[in-house]
Amino acid sequence: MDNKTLALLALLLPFIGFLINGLGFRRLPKPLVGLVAVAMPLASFIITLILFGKFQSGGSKSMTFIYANWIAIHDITISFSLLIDQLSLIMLSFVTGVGTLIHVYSAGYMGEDEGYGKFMAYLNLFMFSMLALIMGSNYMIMFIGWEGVGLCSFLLIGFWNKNRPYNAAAQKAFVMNRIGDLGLILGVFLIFIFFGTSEYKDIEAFVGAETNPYKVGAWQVVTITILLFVGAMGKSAQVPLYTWLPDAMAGPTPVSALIHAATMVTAGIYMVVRSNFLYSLAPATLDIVLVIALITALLAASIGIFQNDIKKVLAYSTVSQLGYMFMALGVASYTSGMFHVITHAFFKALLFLGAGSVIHALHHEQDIRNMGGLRKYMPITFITFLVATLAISGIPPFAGFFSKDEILMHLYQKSPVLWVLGVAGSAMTSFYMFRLFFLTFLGEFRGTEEQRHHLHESPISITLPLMILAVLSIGGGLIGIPEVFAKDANWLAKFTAPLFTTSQKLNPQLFNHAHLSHSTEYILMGVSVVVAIGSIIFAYIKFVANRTVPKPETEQQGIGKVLANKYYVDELYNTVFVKPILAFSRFLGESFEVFVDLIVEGFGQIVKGLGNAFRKLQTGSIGVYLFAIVIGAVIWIAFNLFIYK
Amino acid sequence: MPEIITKIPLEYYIILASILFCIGVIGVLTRKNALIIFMCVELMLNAVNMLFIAFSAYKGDAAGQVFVFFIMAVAAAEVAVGLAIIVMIYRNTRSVDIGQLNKIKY
Amino acid sequence: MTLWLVLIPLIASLIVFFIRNEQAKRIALLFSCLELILGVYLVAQFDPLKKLQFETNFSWIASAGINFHLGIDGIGILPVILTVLLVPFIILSAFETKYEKPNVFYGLILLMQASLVGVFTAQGAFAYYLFWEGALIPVYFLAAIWGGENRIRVTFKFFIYTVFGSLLMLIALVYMYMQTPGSHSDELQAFYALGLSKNTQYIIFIGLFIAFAIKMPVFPFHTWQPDTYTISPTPATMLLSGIMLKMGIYSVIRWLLPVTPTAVWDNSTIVMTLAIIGLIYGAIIAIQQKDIKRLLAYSSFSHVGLMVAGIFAFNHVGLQGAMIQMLAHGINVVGLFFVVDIIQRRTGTRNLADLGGITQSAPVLTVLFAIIMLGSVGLPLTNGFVGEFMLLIGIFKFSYLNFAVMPLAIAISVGVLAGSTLIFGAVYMLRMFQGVMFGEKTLKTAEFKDVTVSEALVLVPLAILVLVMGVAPNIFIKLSEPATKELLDFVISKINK
Amino acid sequence: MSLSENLFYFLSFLAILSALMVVFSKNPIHSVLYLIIVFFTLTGQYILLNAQFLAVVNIIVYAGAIMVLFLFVIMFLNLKRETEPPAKSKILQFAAVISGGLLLLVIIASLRTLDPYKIQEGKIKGDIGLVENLGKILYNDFLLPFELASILFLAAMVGAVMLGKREGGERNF
Amino acid sequence: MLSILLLSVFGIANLFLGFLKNRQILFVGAILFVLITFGANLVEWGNPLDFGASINKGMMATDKTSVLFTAVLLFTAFLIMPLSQNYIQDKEAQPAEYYAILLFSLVGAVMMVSYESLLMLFVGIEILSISMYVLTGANKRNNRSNEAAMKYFLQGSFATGIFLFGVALLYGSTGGFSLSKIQEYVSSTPNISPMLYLGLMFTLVGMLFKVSIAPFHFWTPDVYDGAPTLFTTFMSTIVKTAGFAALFKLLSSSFGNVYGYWQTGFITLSALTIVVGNLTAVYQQSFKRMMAYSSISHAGYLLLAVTAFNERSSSAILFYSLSYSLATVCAFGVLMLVSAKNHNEEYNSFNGLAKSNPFLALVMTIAMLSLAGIPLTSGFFGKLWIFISAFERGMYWVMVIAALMSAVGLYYYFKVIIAMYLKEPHSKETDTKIEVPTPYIIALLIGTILTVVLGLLPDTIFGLLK
Repeated sequence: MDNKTLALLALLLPFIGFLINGLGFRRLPKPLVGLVAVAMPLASFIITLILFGKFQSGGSKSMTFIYANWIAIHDITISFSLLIDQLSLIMLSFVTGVGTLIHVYSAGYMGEDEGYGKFMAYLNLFMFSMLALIMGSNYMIMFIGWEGVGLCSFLLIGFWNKNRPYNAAAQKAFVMNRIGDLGLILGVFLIFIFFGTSEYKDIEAFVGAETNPYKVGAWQVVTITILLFVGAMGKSAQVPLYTWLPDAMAGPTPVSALIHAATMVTAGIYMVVRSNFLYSLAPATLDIVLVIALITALLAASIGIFQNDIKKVLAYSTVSQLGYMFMALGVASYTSGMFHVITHAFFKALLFLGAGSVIHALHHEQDIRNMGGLRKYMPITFITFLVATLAISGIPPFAGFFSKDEILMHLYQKSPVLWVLGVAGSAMTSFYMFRLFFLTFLGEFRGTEEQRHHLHESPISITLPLMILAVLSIGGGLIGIPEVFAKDANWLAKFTAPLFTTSQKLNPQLFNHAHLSHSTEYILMGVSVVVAIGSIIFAYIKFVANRTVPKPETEQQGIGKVLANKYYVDELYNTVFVKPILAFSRFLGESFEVFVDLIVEGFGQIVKGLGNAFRKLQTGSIGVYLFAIVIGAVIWIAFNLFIYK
Repeated sequence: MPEIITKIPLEYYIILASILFCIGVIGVLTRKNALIIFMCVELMLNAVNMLFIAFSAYKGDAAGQVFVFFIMAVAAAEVAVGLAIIVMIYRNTRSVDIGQLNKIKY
Repeated sequence: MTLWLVLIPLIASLIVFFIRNEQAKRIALLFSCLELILGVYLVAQFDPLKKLQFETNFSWIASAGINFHLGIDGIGILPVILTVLLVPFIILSAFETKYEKPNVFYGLILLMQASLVGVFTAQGAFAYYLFWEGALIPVYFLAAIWGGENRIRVTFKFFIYTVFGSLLMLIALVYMYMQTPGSHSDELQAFYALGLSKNTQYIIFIGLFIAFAIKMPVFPFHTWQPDTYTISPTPATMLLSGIMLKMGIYSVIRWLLPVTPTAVWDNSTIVMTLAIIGLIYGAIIAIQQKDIKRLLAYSSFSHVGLMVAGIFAFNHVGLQGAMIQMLAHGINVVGLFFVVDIIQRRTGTRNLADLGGITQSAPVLTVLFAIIMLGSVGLPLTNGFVGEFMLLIGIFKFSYLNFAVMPLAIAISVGVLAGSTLIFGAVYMLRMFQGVMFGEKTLKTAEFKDVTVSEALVLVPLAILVLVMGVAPNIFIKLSEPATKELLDFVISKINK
Repeated sequence: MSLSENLFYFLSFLAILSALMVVFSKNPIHSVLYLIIVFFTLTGQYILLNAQFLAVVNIIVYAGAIMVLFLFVIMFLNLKRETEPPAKSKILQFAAVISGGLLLLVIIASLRTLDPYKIQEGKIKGDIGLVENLGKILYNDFLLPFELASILFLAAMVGAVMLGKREGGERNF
Repeated sequence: MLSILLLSVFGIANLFLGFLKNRQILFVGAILFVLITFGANLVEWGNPLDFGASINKGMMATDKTSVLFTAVLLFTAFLIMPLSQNYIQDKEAQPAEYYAILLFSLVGAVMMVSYESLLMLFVGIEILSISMYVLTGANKRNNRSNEAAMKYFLQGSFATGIFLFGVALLYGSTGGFSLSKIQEYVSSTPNISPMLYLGLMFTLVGMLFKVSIAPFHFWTPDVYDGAPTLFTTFMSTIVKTAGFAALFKLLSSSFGNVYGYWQTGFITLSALTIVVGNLTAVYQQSFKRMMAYSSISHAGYLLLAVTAFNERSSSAILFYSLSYSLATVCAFGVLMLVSAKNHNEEYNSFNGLAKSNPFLALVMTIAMLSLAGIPLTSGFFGKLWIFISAFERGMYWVMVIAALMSAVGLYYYFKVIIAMYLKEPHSKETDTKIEVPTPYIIALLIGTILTVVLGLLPDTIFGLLK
């Protein structure tokens, strides 16, 4: 099979899986459902590997496959076409890889749910959308995937649809995503207007050419990139559009792992990296990205400290980590952003799956205050969770250390202040992550007797993915070993370098940093590791040694209260946007419509009024009628007399 | 040729006829007795006759007089019908007051 | 050939009127399918690159130079497809409900179809007007006789209001007819050839636009619409929103743009403002509606705003987008209203508060509903997206290219406002979907049967169409593209003159 | 002033006066009588204008037949001053007079610009009003309307009989 | 010419038929007479019979226009005659007289559409009017009928006076009263005498009164309302058609050259009439009275056609009168049946008619649609033709008023349709089916079918006067 068919297959197989399970989910036997659902992403993963091999052997040239025209009118042509290059391959590999693992996990996790087949079908549909997002060769195909993953997110968050609050969360996610999508599509419109196409490669060629009218800082490009970034804000949960992500934890845990941690939420980063040639042309946008990312990272991290719901903590940590990734992009360090995306996918998926395992064991108990001491009961979960926690906290040699460190280093290159803030966030991260870890796995069990009675390690289909992901969380960093440790060992940077050649050509000084000496780098690394370890120790003292159990969110005081209530952002949005719109809707629907209706009703009333008035003229008296004749005649004659002398 | 047309201008006849006509109109408008109103209509018709005959005489054209003849005939027919209607109404309402004929209105 | 498209339903309606039992509906369905077959045949024969095809042309009122001229071209083909396609579904959708006097009911539907096809194929002003009004009477009776609460008042208002508009249109048409040279002609092409002065164009524009604006409806001429949609029996609602609404949009493209280009150009900003106000207005009101039919009515109103704005964007994408969206919106609303009908028939209510949990007993319905709903929300790979995308980009382009001051800022503001339909659409449609299908079962939804065969026969093809049009919109774009391009070039050349 | 002139002025004055009396007298019988005077004055005018035949017809048809019919009906219905309907309010009467006056005013005003009529001497013959002359015209040029007038009479006759006829059980008066 | 003779003879014959005790013969005879006359009239289409020339002497024209208008009048009469069936059964009615007077009045009407001399016009108007005075009061015991007759008679004779005064002045200024003579004077005299203008005004006031143009329309609603419905039908169709034909004939054959003089007034009057007629009709409870006001508004539209005054006007008036007559006959026909059963002429007596008598409801619906000017009925093309001819004259703002008022018209016409189709009958009693006599069925069917056919193929009529 040639590459074109392979690429299409990689994309379509999950969709076929979706169709099979979706159309037959009530009739197919459960094992078959699981088999189909797992086999499809697995096949995609294998095809990805094949493609990877072919790509490498074929001289690493990017490949565009056009299958058909989608929308074609004379000045706008959009085709169904896929692009295979370094970026899509990397994304593909970990999306299909992690995706397969999570499918396996889900087969175990959701096995008893009555909507099992439906769930697996949705997951497959999500895989398809995500692949379309990654593989599309133009912004419109990406947009298909972009909206598709939003839909799947909606469907999966509200998977237990009997529960109205879950539905509300699903709707919130979809709507917030749509707000971002609107920005994105407006950006795409501008791309159409300025470049006449939406194909990445064509645009890249356009801006890379000598004739390119848009120089660095061109307002057109700045506008485009800002609009695109709005899309990224929605999808990747950046301030101010991040509030849906914590609520999205209403969905089943594998969903949180797959969609709301590992893959979908990183679409924004993918999109920015994909458009790097545009972003490099717009340093102003990059600064905006940086600021927003920084705010997001710190805000989410600080909120995470006071959350008691295991998934909520992880959710805020996701938001915060996404902030880190965008920070990397903000300083034009696209590779390190991607790097963190990958490592984050590993360890965050692991964390969520571990959390899922815990929740599974505790029968849907999610409050960490009611956990504790699970180490004895669930050893595999415990160990893998510890690995992931260490990874996210940036403790060497776990994967997170390498990627996060690279980002911090680039921040330092930009400005030491940024680095300080980054490290502060990192400290918070390790604190709340270990707070979570300690409260869950160490100490005494604080749940009910019944729960304790049922505690058990999860089955193999759940623990296997945990173990694989744990391995990846440990070793994942190897793809991007920094220069300091080994010369030319940063495979990722080397591999992705061709993606950024245009950017570097267009705006060289964006990439021209003062070179850091090795000693500085060591110091920076050391400090961040020390800070992380420090906060771990602090957490240990507080939650293990002192056996503190956090207060419920509602009883927090002072700053804690603000943080526990997530800075009241939801309330703020409610007051500023939701409630006024609802009130306005009621006003329009109930009062203003009546007013508008006056155009018609008023006319009717006038007609009726006049009709009544004229009716009164018809008095029934002959005398009056005769008068009318005479006076009418007199007026008419007099009128003509005046006009015609 | 009648002597009068050399002495009296045609305009005098027109004015006379107009005055009579307007008196007839005033009568129609002021009175409430159906019969009187009808009589005033006859007065108007007579003014018209007057006018026709004057024109006929001053122009030396007999056609105008023929028209008057027709007007008289029609007037007679109208009177017959009109009086029949008045009588019919009187039978039912014992009144010739048109002021009472306002049951059909609006 | 085109004449048969009008005659088949006309004859069918006469036949159906005389069949005074339940058989009427089967005969009606049969004939509408026959019409569909003819329609499909014509579409297959249709050559987008040629101008008018399958013409029927005979002298009608010779003393006034008026011909009865029908024909299909690239502008008319999509609405014709829509009409012949939807009516069988609409008839089928009524099968499960028992209507009093079925012969009249189905006869009126067919009569309506004949008129609608006539409107979309008429090439002369008076034949067009004849069909235009001819479409109104049947739907009025459908709504008024079989309608719900308050039907007399509501339908009467609808009727008077729309006729008021069409009278203005009649005056404008007569006025144009009088402007044609020689012994006058009411041919569309003769109207196109007119070189009207600016003032004349303004007068005609006002007359025509108000008529179309009431029909579509455009804010603030819409107040008849939510009530009428709500009280009408569902097949009538489908006809109203699925096809009749497109009469207005089609007419704007066909009769307003090329005849009064300068006036349209000068007023495009105003109209677009009204349209965008309407689309936001309708969407915002839809958010809080409790009655799902009413919610859909407002959503329909909101969508129309986008289409109108797209037409007045004066560019190819926008115009073509409106054409596609006409088709897409027709399919979507018919599907959605049918779902509402099914729900109402089973539960006896349309109130969101009384509904919920239907998905638990009706998974198939849920899936079909979801697909059509997503089409309406404009998810990529559904039909709604293609149209909305083209419309939005058209509007965006227009506002970017036509403002001297801060074009980009204005374009983005306009884009955000018009694009808010994506957001609000998601809000109210999802709210409705979740409210109806999800949550715990209520008293009224406790016993809910999944779709029956005849219902599936309607919903499944519609859902498939939603997807097919989303994946392969080019089939439809190709049909009308050369014609819209030519029309637009013609209009622009006239403006520049 | 010649006799005919004097006669014209006298007859005109009398006609206007009697016409006013027709309008303003309270007793219907008086009105009828005044109207007859008007007819007689007009007959005088006709004679002055050499319309001898019409003068005779006027007396016979109008004063003789029509007015007698009126009188007859008045007697028949026993209408007198007391049965006279209450007069219209003063304002209405005033308004009626005003509007009648206005009518006269516009007539006169319209004719203000009328050129004085010039008599074409040779054309005018004095015998046009004679029976023979009129008869010739009537039975030649106006034969059709003359015949059709019979239809008018027939219709009026049938109608009058139909309306005036006493139905069974109906009181006479 | 032929039709006048036949009608006169038949009228007298009908009086004699009255001596027979069998009223059915009378009924059939009357219908036959009208039908024969109708056929005879068509014989004269294109080739006027020359036997009339010896007595005609330029008093009457037998051109295409007059033949067509005569045909319309006779056809309308033919449709109305069958509706008189209930008088055959009514003991108190005097059908022989009714039919005779109707036939005589048709003579007057025919004279009005084919006159060539104002004398003929005058006699024609009077024949028609006197017949109508009588027929209005035909229901002798009914006070409303009496009152209507009196109102009609007093105002009608007053208007006749005004009309005659005008004719006298015309005679004075032009020296004749044949249309050709007046035309000659108007077109050849450089300084038209002010007397002519004044005479024209008075003449027109008299004629506008007959066709009920505001502000001379006040008699119309009361008289239509009070008169027996059969004769209301006759009045609102035949009198109106004849009146407008006469008016247009007068203006077109004699006063075309002074168009400017009367045009402005006519525009105003037609606008006023349309507004008053339509708006007042909105408030009515009684269907019959509504029809009276609607007839006023239709007079306004017809006057627009007259005002437009171009080659299209005459066919516009012809077509409009025909379609209006057809619809009106149908509407009144149904009303007569319904009111005979419900003893009520209000809208609500139509409630639920569609259920009990779908045929009558359909006839009424089509009639109303035609009156409202909805396409696919002849009323639409009537209005359209008037609009077109008015547009040729550039009377734009009146057009807008006319169109707006058409929308208002829709309101009251549709109230009947709503009552028939959408409302429930008040009581069981009114819910029963109405027996429709065969003559009614025939007349209503012909009227309805023609309305629709003319709505589809208007050129059958338009083409005739091309």
